[in-house]
Amino acid sequence: MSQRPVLDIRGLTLALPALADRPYAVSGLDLAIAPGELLCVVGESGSGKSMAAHAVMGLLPRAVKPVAGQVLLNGRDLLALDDAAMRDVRGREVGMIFQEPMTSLNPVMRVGDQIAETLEAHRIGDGASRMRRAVELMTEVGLPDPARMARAFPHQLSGGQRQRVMIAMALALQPKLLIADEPTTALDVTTQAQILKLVDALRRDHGTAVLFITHDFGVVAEIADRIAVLQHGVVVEQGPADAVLGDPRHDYTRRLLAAVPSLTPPPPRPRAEGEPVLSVKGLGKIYQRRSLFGAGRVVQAASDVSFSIARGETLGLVGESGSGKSTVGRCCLRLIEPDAGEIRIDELDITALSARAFRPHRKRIQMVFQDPFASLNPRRTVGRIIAEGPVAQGVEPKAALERARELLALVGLTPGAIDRYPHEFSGGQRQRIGIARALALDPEILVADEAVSALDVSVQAQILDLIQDLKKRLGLAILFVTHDLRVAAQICDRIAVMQRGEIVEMGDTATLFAAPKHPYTQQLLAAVPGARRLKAP
Amino acid sequence: MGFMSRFAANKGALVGLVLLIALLAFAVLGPWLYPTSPWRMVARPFTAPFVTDRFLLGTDTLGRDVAAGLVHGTRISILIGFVSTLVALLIGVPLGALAGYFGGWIDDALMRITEFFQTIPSFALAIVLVAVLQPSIYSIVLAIGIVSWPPVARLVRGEVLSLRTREYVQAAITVGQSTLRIIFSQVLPNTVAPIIVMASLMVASAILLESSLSFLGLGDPNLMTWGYMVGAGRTRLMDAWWISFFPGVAIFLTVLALNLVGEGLNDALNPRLSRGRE
Amino acid sequence: MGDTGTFLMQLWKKTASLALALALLGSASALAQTPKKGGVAQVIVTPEPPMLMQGLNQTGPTNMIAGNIYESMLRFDDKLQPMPSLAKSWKVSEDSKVFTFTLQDEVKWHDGKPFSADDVVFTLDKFLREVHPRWRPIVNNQVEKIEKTDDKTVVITMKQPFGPLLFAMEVASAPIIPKHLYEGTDYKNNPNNNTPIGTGPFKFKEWKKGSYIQLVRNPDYYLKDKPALDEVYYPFIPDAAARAVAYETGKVDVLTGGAVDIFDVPRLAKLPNTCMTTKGWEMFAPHAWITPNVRNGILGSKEFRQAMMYAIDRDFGKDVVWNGFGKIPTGPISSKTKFYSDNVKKYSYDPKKAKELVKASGYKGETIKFLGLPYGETWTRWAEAIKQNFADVGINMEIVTTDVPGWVQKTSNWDFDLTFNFLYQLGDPAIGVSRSYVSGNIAKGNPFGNVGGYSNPEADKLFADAAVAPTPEKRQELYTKVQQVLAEDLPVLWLLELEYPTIYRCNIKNLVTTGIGVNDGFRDAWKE
Amino acid sequence: MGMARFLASRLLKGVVVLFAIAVLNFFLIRAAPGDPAAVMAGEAGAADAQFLQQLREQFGLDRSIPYQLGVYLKGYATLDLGYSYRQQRSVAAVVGERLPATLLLTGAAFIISLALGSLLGILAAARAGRWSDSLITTAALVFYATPLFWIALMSQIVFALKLGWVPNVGYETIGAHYTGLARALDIASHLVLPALTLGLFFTALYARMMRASMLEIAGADFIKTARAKGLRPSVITRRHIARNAILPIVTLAGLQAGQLVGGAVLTETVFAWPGIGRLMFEALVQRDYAVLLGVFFVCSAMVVLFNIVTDLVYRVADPRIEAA
Repeated sequence: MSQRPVLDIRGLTLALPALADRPYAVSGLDLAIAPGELLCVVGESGSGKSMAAHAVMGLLPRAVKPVAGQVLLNGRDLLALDDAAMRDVRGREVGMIFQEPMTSLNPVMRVGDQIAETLEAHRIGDGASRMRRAVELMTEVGLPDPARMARAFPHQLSGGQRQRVMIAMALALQPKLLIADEPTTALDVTTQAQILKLVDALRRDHGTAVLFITHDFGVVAEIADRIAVLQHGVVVEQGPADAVLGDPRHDYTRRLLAAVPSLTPPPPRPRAEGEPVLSVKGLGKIYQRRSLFGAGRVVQAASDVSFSIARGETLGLVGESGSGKSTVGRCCLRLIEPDAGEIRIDELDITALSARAFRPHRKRIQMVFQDPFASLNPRRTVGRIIAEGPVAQGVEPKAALERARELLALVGLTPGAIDRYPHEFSGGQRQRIGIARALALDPEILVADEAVSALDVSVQAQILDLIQDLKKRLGLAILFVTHDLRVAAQICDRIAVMQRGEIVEMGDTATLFAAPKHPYTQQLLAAVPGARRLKAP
Repeated sequence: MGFMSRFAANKGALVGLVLLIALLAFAVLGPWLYPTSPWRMVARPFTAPFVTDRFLLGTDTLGRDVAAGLVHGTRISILIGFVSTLVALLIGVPLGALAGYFGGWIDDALMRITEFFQTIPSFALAIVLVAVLQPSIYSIVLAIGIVSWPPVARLVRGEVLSLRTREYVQAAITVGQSTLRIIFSQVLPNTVAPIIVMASLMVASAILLESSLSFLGLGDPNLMTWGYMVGAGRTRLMDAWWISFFPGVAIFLTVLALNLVGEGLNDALNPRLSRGRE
Repeated sequence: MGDTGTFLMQLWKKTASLALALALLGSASALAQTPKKGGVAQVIVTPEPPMLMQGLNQTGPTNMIAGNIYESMLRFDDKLQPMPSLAKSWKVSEDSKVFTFTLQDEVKWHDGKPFSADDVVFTLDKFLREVHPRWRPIVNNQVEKIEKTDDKTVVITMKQPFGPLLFAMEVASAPIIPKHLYEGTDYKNNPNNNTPIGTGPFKFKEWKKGSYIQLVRNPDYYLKDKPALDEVYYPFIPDAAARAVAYETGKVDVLTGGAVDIFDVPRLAKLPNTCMTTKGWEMFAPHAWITPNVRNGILGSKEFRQAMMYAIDRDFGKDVVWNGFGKIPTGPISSKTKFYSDNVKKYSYDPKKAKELVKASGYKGETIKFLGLPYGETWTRWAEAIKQNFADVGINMEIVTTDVPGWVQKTSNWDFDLTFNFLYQLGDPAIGVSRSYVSGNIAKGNPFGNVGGYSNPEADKLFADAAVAPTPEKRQELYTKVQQVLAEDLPVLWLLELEYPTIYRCNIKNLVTTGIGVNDGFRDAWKE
Repeated sequence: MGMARFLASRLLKGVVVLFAIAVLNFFLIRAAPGDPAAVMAGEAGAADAQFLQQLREQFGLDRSIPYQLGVYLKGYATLDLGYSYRQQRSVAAVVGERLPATLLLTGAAFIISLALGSLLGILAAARAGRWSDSLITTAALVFYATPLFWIALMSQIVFALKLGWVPNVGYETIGAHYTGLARALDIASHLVLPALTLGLFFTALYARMMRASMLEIAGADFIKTARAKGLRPSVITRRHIARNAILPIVTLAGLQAGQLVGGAVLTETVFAWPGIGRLMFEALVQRDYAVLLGVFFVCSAMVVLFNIVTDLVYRVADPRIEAA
């Protein structure tokens, strides 16, 4: 390290409250960041990476206490500062941006005022000059029409714009250190690319040191100068980005890297060109806000969407948030009633059936949901959750429970899990339960709606393997809805790209990735982080 | 942390629970402690409290034992509190669940009705209902139930509205469960926690409401309730304070206990506070 | 806490009794003084009256206030002897058939118009005949004609001897109203009803609904030195406890009968400069009883009614529930009313005898519903006490409560088993007593008729004869007989001759001087 | 939705609700036993069939129920609240005379409770876990749990009788005939006890809610943002936490402000306050249908009105509403 580090964390140990699952959030943490350097702290959920960042800022939850070590900012130990001195450090010497741009801004305060507030907190300038500075900052972070936008409230901004506001706020006093805690996780891939670019540019322009917390190796590969890999509160590997990515030393790092899906699709698998089992024709869905007087706002969530899937085939439906991909997925199960078009399972037009008449046919098409926490009823045992479907379709409860045992084994869980409640399982295990539930009805079609998006990368890889395996064994047709192009590349046979309710491009995965035709597809692919440095495993 | 330990971590809630258990004990053991009717005129009127052992809390205007009235009143007040809350729940929960689950015009219609009942000043409505139906324990319970269900309906509707979009409810739809079954097995069980919290506070308000009605002379004339005792003794506050003081304290303690327990339940059951985030 | 409380209370009692002694000293020396002009009185009347037009409304509160605005032919002293009012003098013919009233000179209505015999004839013959439920039966059944012989003389001729007529000349029964404002109008919707115009010592000034009524001195009153007070205010305070506090804080000067809880009276009476009297109710002599609905099963049994009478501890009712006020009655006629006799069957508290009679009556334990009287806490307490009395002898009674309209509805439609009632005697049994017992008065719609349904031809005849008997001796004989019959039969269970204490500041003099007390008391009252 | 359109839609809804309430009230009140004629007869201490018949004719009670309902609704459609035969005045006059007192009482109670309640809630939340928090929360709980009429009686005895600080009952000093400032002060002194009594419960309620709301908002992400800026805790509490925490209180307070008008029955009775709560109770006991219906209508109209005002305030206070 050539220069004296801006931030130098030495032997930091954070104690967790007595009832937590481990004694320390982080222990013996050593990190250092030089001016203008970007250090990525990467780890899976629960690794303690966020706690470390909060400790620097002095924003630890009350229950978490630093018990050993130092946090030296330009040589001064922040842990030794009193409240007032620490307050002065915040905003002035260290800026911070958070994961959720939706909730990280005060909803009832104009964004200009919120930026100016950083200046006010450190008694810089007067009202007018602060406002001028806020507008300047907004210009600098690339917000359009900053003078007008300064008067806007957070809800009037898009997610990316809000994150830019957060950055403007954090950089208002040109702090020497910027802490970014998963700043792009909640953003779409194209927006993420822009924000990453912005962070990169700013630290180059101002020589700001950046502590960047993330779980996403794509992002790491895109932006990091150096990398620290955190596992269970301990740094297992630390070094220059190229070294860690190219030649991981620690087993855990290797495993993590191996789990990151490659953007290069595997060679096309041979598959039977059978009759399509699910065919969608001219599907349309319009969301309209009802109001007493006249029409409200209209959102075209799906417009003239057509595709079909054959047995044993996986069709990926990719797009950014609001593209309508989830709407289309849910329309196929009539969780959302489409306004136009038809959906056929084999020859059966399910849109023509009444809700009651469709019920017996529901077993043919099943769904795996995104959120492993929200998709299982917390008040029912795993066995009942899985058996519910067969019971509803007329199977004897006893037989259904027996079958549930087999299914649990099929998805890689012990049959003993049957009497336990969902909260006793980890996220990955829950997703397996969710899959078991979907399979309980022996469906022909599976709709997977962002089925692996909420999972840590290593778990994600396992679930993807499971889905692949099941597809092969059971000959399922899968509609795989995802925003993650890496995942799509690995699992889908064909891919349909959606934008603003329409399919803009559809084709074989390999072809589409190799030679995207539509500009939007090109834009999406270009925005995937880490393409440069992350090689196929 | 489990439910019990979270509840126990709240000192106020524990105090409330102890109080409540004591009250319930009084309610259960009442007839054993004071086997004769609390309406019996057993001693000289206006016997001061803490003077004789037999009438620890003194006697009232007619020479009735205040302590006996208090103990028997516990049963009635608690009974009225719980039953009228039950009535409110029986009206409010199904309405709220239907409105929240089905949405659309059903929601609109049911919410208009709820709004309608919220627009009539509730205490005034309770008074009129009791006057119309003539004061009796049934009319009082019904009146309290009728004026207190709208918040229940709103709460349940809100909960159901958010639960309806939960993925496990969607999952239940996709496996073909019937709507009624989904409401009863997937949705309602998950609204139990906030309903319990609200109900505990409603029992408290019902007891207060009953005492206010009794105070206005709209109580059941054959039942010894705390509100009746306060109302009957209020003109003698100056020289026979104990007649209405003790029942007043009883109301206060009960309402306090229920509120403390309600808060404790809220803390212990509220998933927002207990679900940790990284 | 108990100790401190007791100590404070003792201290309080001592102070109060000392003050009372001082007050008594002061009032003794005041007797000889002459009335002093000026001053304001604040008088609690409860509840707020519906209106002040006394010809159209005779509720208690209306009478208490409007009796100082309107006047009638006669006033009555506390022995119920007639005194001049608008009639300067009067003459009753030997056979009690012709009544001649000579009017006061120089009486003016509050609007300045002169008062004359025309007003009296209009009021008695036209106005009250149409609207007054008590005057109507008298004028329709007994009166032959009402005529003016000159501007200052009115003659009423009866169809048969009817001595009680004089008692009907009391202000609530026959207030004289101005002909020039009411003749030819729709009486009940006459706009003047809201701004009453009378001849009385006080004029109506203002009525802030929900707050107070203000009366001011009538400067043109025909008695030149009266009234003494400048203003009388009637503040309305709906809560009994708050009324007591208002008196204690000195906000008000007079608590009329029923204004405070009867339990609170002794304490208030002990306050400094406070006087208390139970006089001023002689004309009304309110008589309280339980009406059994004799149509309903066991209640038709005389034994059972007697059993109830023995079971009720009436002394407890008087001494505890009514705090010692009142007198235990022996029969239908109050001891304060003419033609009272105590030579009747007596009932003392005797649970043993009651139990025997209950058994003898064939009572099977059926629940008897007692319709409470919605006129305040005391009645509720009384019902509770009686319920216990009944429980002691094995009678199951359940209390049913309702509000005033509910009570009137149920009572007048005979929808009850037992209910309280109390009626004014109005000076003469022919006016105020017989109405509750004669079978001719069994008709739905009237809560003050014979609602229990008691029917005895012997009693009917005795009441009818007694009303028109030519001499007082003859009347007494007949009334004694009917009291004996009723005391045996118990058509109702007489509980108490009610007494309503009036509490007032001792420096208000001459407040209660007549048989209707504060109702017309401010003509003569003055403030020291 | 634009403001004007929003208002129009809310007013229309309000009118529909009021109309429905008017019909319900009509039948509810008719279901009560007895009628105004019976009351008058009962009060007069004498009655006969002719007397009752006269009264019923006078009150229009001899007409058929549908006819009476028609007359009533027709009147309401033209904002004519009818005529009280008992009081011999129009209902509008009867209610209008009482309304100012109630608005004064409830307005004062409302302002006291909202201001004091939120303030105490903020204080308690800012000092969460410390003794001042315990003191405030305990006091709030005590007042929340104590029956209102009990406080009313006690306050009369303590502050009016024993200490003699303020008058115990009434709206003004009767017979004093003050004018101008003296009258205002006189009314204010009479207002103290009832307004505090009525306000105390709501103060407690708002304090509790405000505290809870504050603590919830304190856990929001944007509070972390504010802390990361280096803002002082007091500024964070005031500008970020309290500003957001007050929003649910505003909604609730608005809902209750309307209810207060009709809910002051007890307070008005115990303090002899000449408002419409008491008028309602009296009219009920007298079966003065027209007045009772009028009071109910006015109270419901108040609720509707306050709800609209609340929504308007909310739209101003919370910029998110416009978009949602």
